[in-house]
Amino acid sequence: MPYIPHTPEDTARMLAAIGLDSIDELFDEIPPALRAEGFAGVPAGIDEAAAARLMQSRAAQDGRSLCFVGAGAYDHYIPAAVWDLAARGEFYSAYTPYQAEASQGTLQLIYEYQSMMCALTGMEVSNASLYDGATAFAEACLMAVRANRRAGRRRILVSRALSPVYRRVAETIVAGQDIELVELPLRDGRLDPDALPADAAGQYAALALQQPSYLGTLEDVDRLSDWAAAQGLLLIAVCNPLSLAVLKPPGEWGEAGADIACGEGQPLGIPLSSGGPYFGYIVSRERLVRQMPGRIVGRTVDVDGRPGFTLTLQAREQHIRRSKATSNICTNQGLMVTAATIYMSLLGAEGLQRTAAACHANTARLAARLAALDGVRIAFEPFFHEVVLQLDRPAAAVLAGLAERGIAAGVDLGDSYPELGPAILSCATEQRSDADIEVYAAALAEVLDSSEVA
Amino acid sequence: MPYIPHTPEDTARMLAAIGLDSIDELFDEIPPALRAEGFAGVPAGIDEAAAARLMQSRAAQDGRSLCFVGAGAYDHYIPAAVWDLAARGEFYSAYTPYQAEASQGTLQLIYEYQSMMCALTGMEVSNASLYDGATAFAEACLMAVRANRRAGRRRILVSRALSPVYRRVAETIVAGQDIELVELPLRDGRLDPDALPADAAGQYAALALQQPSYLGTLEDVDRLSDWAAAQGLLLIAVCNPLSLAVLKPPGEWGEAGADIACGEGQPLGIPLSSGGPYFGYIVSRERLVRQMPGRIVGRTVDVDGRPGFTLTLQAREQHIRRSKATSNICTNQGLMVTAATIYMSLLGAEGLQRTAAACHANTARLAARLAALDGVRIAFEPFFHEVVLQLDRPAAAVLAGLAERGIAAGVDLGDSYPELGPAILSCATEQRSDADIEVYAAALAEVLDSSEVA
Amino acid sequence: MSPEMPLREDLIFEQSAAGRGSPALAPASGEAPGLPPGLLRSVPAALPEVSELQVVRHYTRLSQLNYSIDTHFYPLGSCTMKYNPKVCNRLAMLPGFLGRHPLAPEADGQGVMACLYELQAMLAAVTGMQAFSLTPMAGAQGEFAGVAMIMAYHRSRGDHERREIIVPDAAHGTNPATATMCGCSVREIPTDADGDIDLPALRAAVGPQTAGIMLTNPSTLGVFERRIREVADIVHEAGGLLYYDGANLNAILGRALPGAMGFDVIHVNLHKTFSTPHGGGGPGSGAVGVGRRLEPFLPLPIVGRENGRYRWLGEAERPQSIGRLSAFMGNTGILLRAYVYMRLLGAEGMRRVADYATLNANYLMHRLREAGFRLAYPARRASHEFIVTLKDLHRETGVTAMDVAKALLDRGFHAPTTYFPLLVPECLLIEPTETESPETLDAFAEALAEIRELARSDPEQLRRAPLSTPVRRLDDVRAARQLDLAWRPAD
Amino acid sequence: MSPEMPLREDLIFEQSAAGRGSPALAPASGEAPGLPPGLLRSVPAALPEVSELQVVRHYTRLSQLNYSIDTHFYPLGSCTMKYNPKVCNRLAMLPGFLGRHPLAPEADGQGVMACLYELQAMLAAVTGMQAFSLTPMAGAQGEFAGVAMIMAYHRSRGDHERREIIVPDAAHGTNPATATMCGCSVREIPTDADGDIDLPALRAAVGPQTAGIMLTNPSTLGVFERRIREVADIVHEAGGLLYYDGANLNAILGRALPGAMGFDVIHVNLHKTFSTPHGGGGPGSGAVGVGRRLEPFLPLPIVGRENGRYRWLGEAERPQSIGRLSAFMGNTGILLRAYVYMRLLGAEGMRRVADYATLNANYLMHRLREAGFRLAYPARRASHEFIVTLKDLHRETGVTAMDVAKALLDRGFHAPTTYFPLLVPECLLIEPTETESPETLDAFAEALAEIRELARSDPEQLRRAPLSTPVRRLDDVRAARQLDLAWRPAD
Ligand SMILES: Cc1ncc(COP(=O)(O)O)c(C=O)c1O
Ligand SMILES: Cc1ncc(COP(=O)(O)O)c(C=O)c1O
Repeated sequence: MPYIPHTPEDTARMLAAIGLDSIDELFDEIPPALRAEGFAGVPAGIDEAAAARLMQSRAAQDGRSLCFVGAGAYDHYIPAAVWDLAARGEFYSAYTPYQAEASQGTLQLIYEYQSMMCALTGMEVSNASLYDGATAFAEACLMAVRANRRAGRRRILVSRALSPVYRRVAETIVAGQDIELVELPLRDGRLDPDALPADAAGQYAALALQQPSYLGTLEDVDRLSDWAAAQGLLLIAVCNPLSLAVLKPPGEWGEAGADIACGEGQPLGIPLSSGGPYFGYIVSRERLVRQMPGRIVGRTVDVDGRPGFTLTLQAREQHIRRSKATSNICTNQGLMVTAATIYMSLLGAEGLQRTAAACHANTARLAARLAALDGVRIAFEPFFHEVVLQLDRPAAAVLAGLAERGIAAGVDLGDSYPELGPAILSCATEQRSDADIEVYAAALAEVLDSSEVA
Repeated sequence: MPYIPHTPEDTARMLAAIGLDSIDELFDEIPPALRAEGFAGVPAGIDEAAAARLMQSRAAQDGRSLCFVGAGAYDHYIPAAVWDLAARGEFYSAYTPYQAEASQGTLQLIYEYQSMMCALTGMEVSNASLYDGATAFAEACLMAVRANRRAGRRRILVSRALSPVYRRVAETIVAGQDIELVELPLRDGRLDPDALPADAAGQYAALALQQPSYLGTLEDVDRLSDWAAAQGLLLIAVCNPLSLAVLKPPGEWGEAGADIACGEGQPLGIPLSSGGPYFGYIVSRERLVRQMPGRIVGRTVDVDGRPGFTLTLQAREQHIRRSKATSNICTNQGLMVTAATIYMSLLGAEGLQRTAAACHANTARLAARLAALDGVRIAFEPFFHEVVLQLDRPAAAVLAGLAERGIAAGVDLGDSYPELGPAILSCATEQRSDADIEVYAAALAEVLDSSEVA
Repeated sequence: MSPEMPLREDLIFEQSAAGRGSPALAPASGEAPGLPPGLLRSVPAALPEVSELQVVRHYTRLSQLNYSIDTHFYPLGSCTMKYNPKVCNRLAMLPGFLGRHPLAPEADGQGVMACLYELQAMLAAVTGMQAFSLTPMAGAQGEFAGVAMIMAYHRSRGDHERREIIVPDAAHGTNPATATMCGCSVREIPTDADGDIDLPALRAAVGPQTAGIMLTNPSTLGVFERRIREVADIVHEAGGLLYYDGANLNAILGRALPGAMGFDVIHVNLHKTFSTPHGGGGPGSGAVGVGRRLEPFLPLPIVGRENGRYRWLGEAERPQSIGRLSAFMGNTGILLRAYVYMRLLGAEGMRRVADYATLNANYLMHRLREAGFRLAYPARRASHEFIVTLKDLHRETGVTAMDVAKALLDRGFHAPTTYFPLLVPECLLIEPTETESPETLDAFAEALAEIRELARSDPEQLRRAPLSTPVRRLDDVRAARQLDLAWRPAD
Repeated sequence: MSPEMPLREDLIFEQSAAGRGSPALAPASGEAPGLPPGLLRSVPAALPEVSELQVVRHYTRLSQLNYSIDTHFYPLGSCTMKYNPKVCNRLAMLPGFLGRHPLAPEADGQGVMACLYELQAMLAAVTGMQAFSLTPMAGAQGEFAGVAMIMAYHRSRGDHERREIIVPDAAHGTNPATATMCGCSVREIPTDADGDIDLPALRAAVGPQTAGIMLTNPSTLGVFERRIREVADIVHEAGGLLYYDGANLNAILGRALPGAMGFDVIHVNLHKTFSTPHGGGGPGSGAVGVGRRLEPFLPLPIVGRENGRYRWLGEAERPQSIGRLSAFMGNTGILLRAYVYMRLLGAEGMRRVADYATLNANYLMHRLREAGFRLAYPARRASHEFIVTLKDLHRETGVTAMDVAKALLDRGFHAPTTYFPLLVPECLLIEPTETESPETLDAFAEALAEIRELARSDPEQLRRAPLSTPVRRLDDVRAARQLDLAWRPAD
């Protein structure tokens, strides 16, 4: 039987020991009316070779286009060692490290991860991961509101340049708790400083920014950070962790730095994988650690005085604090953190910096090359590694034309940013060669020339 | 520097410790005339991502055809667990287990491998592998001659149905030692019993047979084994180990059984991999163990009386016996043995039996389907999982036509067996579906109908 | 390893040397001209600078410090630590799936979408629900989706006063925590001596404030809630809905359908019942299924099918949805693993899961009862797990469930879940799963029996356990008081 | 692990239960009608019947009993245990390469053949030879090919009396064993006190019977043969040819070309210098290179190129070849790994290999000299390896090289090569390789220094080593006398 080791003799011996005649009797506490036998709608089992053939034929249909999409997930090269190590059975098939003595591998790794995230962001404490960047942002909002509990502030100012899908997810998650996200408008693709509410103090729990923004632009983080501090608002920074190898870390924004930073960990060695699993990171100032959601690992000593690692501050968590926990999160994205930790160890600060810089340079090259075409202009500069391209005709049709030519050219901004007119968001990571950029440009020229699009 | 951990400070510190000014000085014992600087003809290094792109583009050109080739290497399904485990760094990056206490993993695994090969072949001792099936056959010939040393017999009778390439390789290897392979002719694709020399006794060291033969046919192994025993010849059996899940093991042939069995281990979980690495197995009767080439693992006890494993009978080997060793082999095919041991554990006797039986059944279906075409006939029956198809026109042109249609249809037997006329050897493993067989049949019909081939 | 050679591994930071690193792993140039200098980082992040060999050796060694399914029996109750077939991992990581950007054109993702579409249908079939959304990324997020849907349903009917969620006292912590996250208040109800819900208490608890109830069945007490239909009737009659926490689905797969018990919404932990790996803490997947009433509220996106093509259904098609729970569509790679697992087992194989999970649990329970252990619910059948209480042993010897757990580590077994559910004192919640052989169960039972003997003869020895692990018992108090949560470079 | 829990794992056979097994892994039916009953197996082979989980757990645990590069420093002299980059493995196992049958049409293998063609050229460049054949499957088979070519060359000139191969007394065992396999007799010549070949002895040895000489340079004594050109002249003038055993190529890569030293034929251990993994004993590759004289005799097949297409060259194109050494073309997958490695390093990276392998060896030699160890060739530079002799220590304390080796295991290091080369008493042949950090070398030197102290203060303790390994010292005599080479089912 697939993955069940029992021989008929085993089964008989075990039933006899229990004193039963059949396996059916094991279920005699289920009321007869509720007993089911098998499933309609589930096919018969197949052998491993057949499953391999099936999945190979499915996978062969996917992922063939040349990728210039970013918008929160990025096509970076992942060194072979990352997943060779992360996929080792001892990491892969372990549970959450509740028994610390039997889980020092996972625990030390998480401690190293926390250390790396603190180093990258310039903050003091990190948890062991959240589900993804969007839920990390939602948790950051909840954390900010909890930190303002006594002040009773349940509204958060959010830049319109912060990922629209992050904002939507956060709204889904915080809605039940009557927390409101208040959008701040943009000018030139960045938060409009003139639109900052003069009376923010006392009204809002936090200001949330994304750097680089969803639109690839760079916010004036020092100034915005100082403004938030002056108004008594916490500052929530949403950052692509890879970009922090080049950009100023949120811990150093303005005079005081951000209070909470969070974002999507996928750029750190996680495959695109059609959307997940990725992982959310969240870091904060030490004074906020008791509001932190999720697991945290601490270093301590054992009875012999030797250093060791263990889950700590568990009184924040659902299995102890139940309805008063900082979050309901239990299972997180551990294996992804394993991969990210290995990735960061392999690349180091310099490797990350070079990767990030190459993404920036490639996107700059892409933008310049495309903007040379009639009907294409760069909307905002400077940008980090994503660029908004405004078009002189409907973006959806252009993207469709490019898709037919094997190019995943970017995201249509029409739904989220209608004010930009027809516009797409494109990205060229370090994986895109000059030849790839040329393919994109030639295809775009062809699409724009053709009668396919009005 | 790729894979070299030294920082400039490390290098300086180390040189200073040694008392040198530069790395160049480390090489001052090399006569100046011999010193070289760099290499012409070697390109500059590339980063890992570039290497991945290069190799992906190379691999994308390969292995796309539908495989009906056998002839010594077979397209079997390999369960995912096999290589997940075999590729673990602790197996993958260890050396030959000279330090037994630090290599119990590899040593116990080899002991298990030896046990499995003995079980499969019905013999008593196995070594830890040879390079491949062909060299294993060569070593078996040398072993037989050594076992006959006192009798001075240096000639071996070999069936013409034994793989032509094995015979060629063996000739290359035994040639220097003035050993001669004497070919025995065939009748109906099998060794012709009437052609067995009446005066073999005292003239030859051994008789060598392949079962199933290179041509897929089945020899009358009991009778041939008894004949060899009666003549005082050793019997060398070359067997596909997978077939032994179904066929009578060489240890049980005739009254006495074979003396040495050997062959290609690739069917036991080793990928086709464009030709290698595979591994050769060799097993024998216990009385011949001191003539066995290569490494052997034995079970013993440690100083505390606990069981443990170690390399044994090393006095046969080159590192001890030097010019008098049983073979020059040192590095063997350890990792392949690791995979094969895991493969056999996963499938068990029943899984191997079912796989072998499915190969037979598929090849029978293939043969019947193809023989229904005009101009195609099955040369010999019964066959195991390879079949000789005789054609009414040149085989090379037919194979080329099939290749153009994406089918690797088999091997042209013209060079090795001109007496068969235009003929090919085809194989359908358990991996070939009925639909695959239909594709082959339809393409063959098309090729035979077309004007491509005379 | 020997006492001189503790199985200890320096932090990767402690192995760092400035200027080391693996340049083959990144592009050659690090120029990023055109970025405003004021926005740049001034000092490189203090990440380790180590060679690839150092990285490989370090994380290989760290991995060896773990207990895991692949190395140890891991009978962690409520966690379903069964074998994760290697092939599921392999096939979910095929290049076409792995390299695809989630926002690439749909035409470029028909393969993965076909798998997800079929997975939605198979999950509906095995739970008896109407429709599924795969987007929740773990059980707790599935719970969130479920309670949010319950709330959205009441709201859609103008029923704004229903803001209370009932949970049994034995419930997993995520249940009450989830209710809070959804803005609900939580009411706990007691369990009776046999582990069933106290029906009078439930009747007393329901009312116009009742949004719903969250249950697992079998419950976290390891027993099947026999009067589940009555529970459903009481809650439904009061206007509330029933949430099924599917963490224990392994116990009844193919034997009973939550949909038939009267549940309105369910989450399924694919990382439990459908054998996707736990990864040392995740990722998982908490796919949610609903009956017809709640279907409009399912979280997005969902895979739809039209004219033989698959496509994502979003806000346009499902305007009443509670919304999105992730930036893309959840843990796709985990979903693919579960899909392969379900296809491998098929209907017949899946039915056997509950059969043998239950057989193993009842057999092990029997062995432990024979060995003198006290069961929390001795009159009941075990489901796929069961509870031993060490209350008596503790009273007699001072040995705690924690001591026993640590002593098991010394004997090559991972410990069961301890101190959960909270209402059973000194408890061990033991879940062997169907993938373990009877030999392993026997060895585990013998180890526990031996430990029990030792508790009587030499309790001090147990209090010192574990002795054979890379570290011995850790100072948790110090960990929480003298926070050391990140390595920092010495100034 | 603790004394109660020896790191011991039952044989997989001992975990077997009749009727268990992994049916998902094989086709459903086992019918093979049409095979003559008399030729069939009557009793199934006694293979283990175990579940997939049992297999995974067993071999995962077994793997953990090994020392390996990925877990330990492994300074095994003559073996070049350097880091094997993971990416080489990954890229050599791409599906197009892995799934291709070796006899599939050439059009279906242009990718792999392009790699092999370029590898032939790169190996020729780094050795200074004319042409390469990649088919030998390990160093020893490369040696066989080399000596067979030498013999074929002499034969082709009618020179049938040249049947003697000269080897230095320090030669690796494969050298004389190979000569015998090729039907040659072996003459050993001595080494002088500085580790160089005794030239007068060589002059006396050569003659009309001389087929050739087999040398490594640097030699297995860890020193560079300084008078190699004179050696070459002596042998060539006597009508013999020179064989270069490339096992030590790591020492001179980019610093000196064997071709320039006067060698006629060379084998290269790709599993040493070019970092393909050793796999617990193999597979390797012993590609052979030749000067122009021997090119016609290269073993087959070889990759050729015509009009931009690659094709196999065989007997038709190379009628004088010594023939074939494998059924197909050798260890292709290993060749691909070496190819990727060479491309990653490039000319510059490869030059650094010898630089840092040599630096590490000389640094470690220096540290050990400082710690009081006696070097076998104290007046010489180390090449990529060097020899410590414990002759004095042994005399003083009774402690042997074996004892020291085992004590190193207890300290988390694999032992160096011991008792080879045979002419240096109580020797340790130490090869750190370029991929190890100075910190590791320092730690190793300190461990050895500590062991040396212990040899004086408490030699008994060293004779008991190792203590921390899964087993302690094994009874080799019993292993050879009471042969137990295979598990057999109890009758
Ligand atoms: C009964 C029960 N409910 C819910 C959960 C939460 O699931 P997850 O950890 O996937 O969020 C768990 C997990 O341990 C559980 O056991
Ligand atoms: C000097 C020397 N020559 C030859 C060989 C043989 O190489 P292989 O083991 O690849 O056959 C070795 C291997 O250890 C060696 O060290």
